[in-house]
Amino acid sequence: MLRLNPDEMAQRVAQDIPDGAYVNLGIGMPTKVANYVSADKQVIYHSENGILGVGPAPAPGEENPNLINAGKQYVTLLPGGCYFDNAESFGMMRGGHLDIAVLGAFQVSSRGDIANWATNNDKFPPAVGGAMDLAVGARQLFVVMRHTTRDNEPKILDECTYPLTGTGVVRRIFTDLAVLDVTTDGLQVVELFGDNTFADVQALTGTRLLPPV
Amino acid sequence: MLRLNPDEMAQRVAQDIPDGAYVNLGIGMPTKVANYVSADKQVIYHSENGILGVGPAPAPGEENPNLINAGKQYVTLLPGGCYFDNAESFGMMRGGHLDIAVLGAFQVSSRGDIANWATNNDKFPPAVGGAMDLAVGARQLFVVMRHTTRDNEPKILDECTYPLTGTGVVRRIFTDLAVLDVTTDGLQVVELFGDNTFADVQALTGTRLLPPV
Amino acid sequence: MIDKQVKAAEDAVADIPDGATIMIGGFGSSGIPLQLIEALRCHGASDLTVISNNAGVAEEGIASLLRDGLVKKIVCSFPRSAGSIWFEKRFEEGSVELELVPQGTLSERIRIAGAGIGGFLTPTGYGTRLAEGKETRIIDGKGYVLEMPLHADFALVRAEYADPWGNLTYNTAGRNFNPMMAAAAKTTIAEVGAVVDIGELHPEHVITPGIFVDRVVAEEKCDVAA
Amino acid sequence: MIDKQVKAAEDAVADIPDGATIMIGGFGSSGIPLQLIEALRCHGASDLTVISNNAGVAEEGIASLLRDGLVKKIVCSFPRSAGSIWFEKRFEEGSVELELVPQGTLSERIRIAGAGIGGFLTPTGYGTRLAEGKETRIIDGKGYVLEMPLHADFALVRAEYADPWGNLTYNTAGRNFNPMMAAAAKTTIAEVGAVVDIGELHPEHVITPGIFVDRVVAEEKCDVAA
Repeated sequence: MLRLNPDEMAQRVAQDIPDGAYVNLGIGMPTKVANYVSADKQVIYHSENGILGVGPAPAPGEENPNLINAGKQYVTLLPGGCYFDNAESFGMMRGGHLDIAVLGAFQVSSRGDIANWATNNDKFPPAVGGAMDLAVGARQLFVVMRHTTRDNEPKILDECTYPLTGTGVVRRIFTDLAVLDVTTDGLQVVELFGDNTFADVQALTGTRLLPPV
Repeated sequence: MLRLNPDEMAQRVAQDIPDGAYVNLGIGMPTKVANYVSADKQVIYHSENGILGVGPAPAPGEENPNLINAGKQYVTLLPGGCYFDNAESFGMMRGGHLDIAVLGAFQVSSRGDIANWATNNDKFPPAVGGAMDLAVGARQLFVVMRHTTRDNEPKILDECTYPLTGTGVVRRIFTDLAVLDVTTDGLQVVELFGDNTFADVQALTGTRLLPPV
Repeated sequence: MIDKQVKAAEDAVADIPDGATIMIGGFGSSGIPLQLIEALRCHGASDLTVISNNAGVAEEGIASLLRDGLVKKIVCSFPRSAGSIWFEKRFEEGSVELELVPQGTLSERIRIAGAGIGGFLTPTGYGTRLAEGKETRIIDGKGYVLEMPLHADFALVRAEYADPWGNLTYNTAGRNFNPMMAAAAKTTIAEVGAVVDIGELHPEHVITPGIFVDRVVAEEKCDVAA
Repeated sequence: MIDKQVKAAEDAVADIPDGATIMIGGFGSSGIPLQLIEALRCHGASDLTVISNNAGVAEEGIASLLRDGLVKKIVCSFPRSAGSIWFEKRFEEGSVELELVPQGTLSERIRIAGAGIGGFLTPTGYGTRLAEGKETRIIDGKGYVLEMPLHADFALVRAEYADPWGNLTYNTAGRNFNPMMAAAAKTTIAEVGAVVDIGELHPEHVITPGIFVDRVVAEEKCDVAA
């Protein structure tokens, strides 16, 4: 089976980011997506702490400790970008002004529920950040994650077993095996990577999938 | 009886504006108060449309049609003043950040209800503006108005007969006859102008007053 | 490249249909998109619901829409000013419906629409006629009224400067309702004094981020014969 | 003349009592009033409730308050970051209570406290564990959670420039929670890079109007031996 590596997954997500889109990239693998959006597209990146028009990392020595992204990495601002407070930043999300948010996830359900902020391990102190606001707010929510856990347990399930981040919000799932859309009929496979077969992918999934049309 | 004229009433209100206060002056007679605040006090005036630090009228020919106060008069901005949007302006009011608001009124009740936005004449189209927000928001609400109508009907009553602007919000009433405080025991006369007697003022009032202590 | 500029006001408003709900920025004479309103009037969309702080005076702005019979309903805090003759006439004859909203409730209802909030509790208006029929509750002894968001199909706003991404700055108190309205409408059209190049607006000084703005029209500096 | 400047951070925080609720601005390393926090730590007020987006990392900022055992409860969206050792230790041993709030709900709860709003309906968190025990309702088929204001006794904020009236501007993304917190506390103390004369901040560029700020402390530019 072909399993994309994280960079290849980010590259696949980047294909679905349209020119002119306002996009929020979650912490971790989603942040890599920006590296693969083709140069002929102009995409405006939002950072939840209060930035539109996030640019690349600064040159060494040029860092401003105030100018960081949601993942606490130093960033720059593109010409045309601007700053605002956190309440306005989350108003942008909740108000449906972002075209796309890309999040990682522990689990996604067949109805588009997402679990990405807590496991069932209560010893680990919880943290939620902006995940729940992004989940409900963006016009389209993309999830990018491995299709299974490292132990090959499915992460795409009838019902999430981890605490939910949002219910019925995921639009498209990009895994290392395939691309799936959440539809009213269920999870629709829209693309299989390499020679991966529908049966291969179904076998690693915890809910019934609809084959590519 | 001594009846103050509107400028004298404004002058009396101005005595009760402390140094350093943030103050909103309503449209009409309250606006005159600024003319009588003594020059040794620094008072910061708020205008509901989105100004802090309202200054005097501009010199002829210097008017900016965008720079107006709530009464739609041309104004200027003092050094140290700033602009903000209407939602933030009303957040300042409702959030209790203004020390004093001064409003005119048709009627005030013994419990501090105020009626100043509509009469019972339904043919006259209504308008409310910021009156209700100012009524609930300022830390202290001062009312400045004639003690009676032009027909000598009382405007200070057991209950307002006109539609209410806010309930239990007035702190002090400045009329052309006297100054009255709203207390939990009722309306307390705190000052009688000139030779006006308590009996004179009580006779022109539609609710029982408490005599000066 | 992202460029939200539209050459003519008439093109910017051409897709506004009959029956649309339209927010119009401004307070008194300040911060009103007069050229967009005039283009809308010429375009002739009717049965409009207009959300604005005032209802226009003399023959200008919203007053001209009322005069031409294009307005079905107005949501407003202060419709009656010296010279608001067309509002008064249409109101008296019963041809325009009025929803009167306290000013701070109006701006916050618009703000929450843009921010994806489903309602808010305000002390303003509690115990008054303007709270009649609305849900209320007492919290810590203080009365509150539940107020709901005001959304719109289009917002017509007025700003001082824009860049091609639609970032906006304002002129003094001309800011008023414009930033909230820009965020609360499906399509926001900004009339501006001038358009500057990308990067010319300082990122700390932008008041309305371009994400809220769909079309930018530079003001016509001189009168053009119709 | 109105002049809100206080010379030393230690004087600015001297009246913060045990048991106070304190908002502290900042996001990650950005826009944190580090010198005010250090003054608060030395002042030694305990049993504090801290409202902040993060819980500090290493030995700095809020982490130092947690280390010294001054914090009873923290209201926070993202307490756990790389290096948040003191939060993790105090949480595991059960000596600090955590109220976890989604970030946008946190900033809006702070905002409405400053704006005199009694509550708001947000779709964020609906159907999740963080809405358990909260009032919910469905509007037009969408679920909402009723969230209440977060007030504070004191706010410690960080800005770039102030004038003597307390008007503030910020440095890039250092703005974050600071403007909402400035408005939501009974007493707001601003640590700033520098204080400029009245009139030097452009009135269109002021982000936090001085009405929200009670005390201004200019940053100590060089380290002073204790």
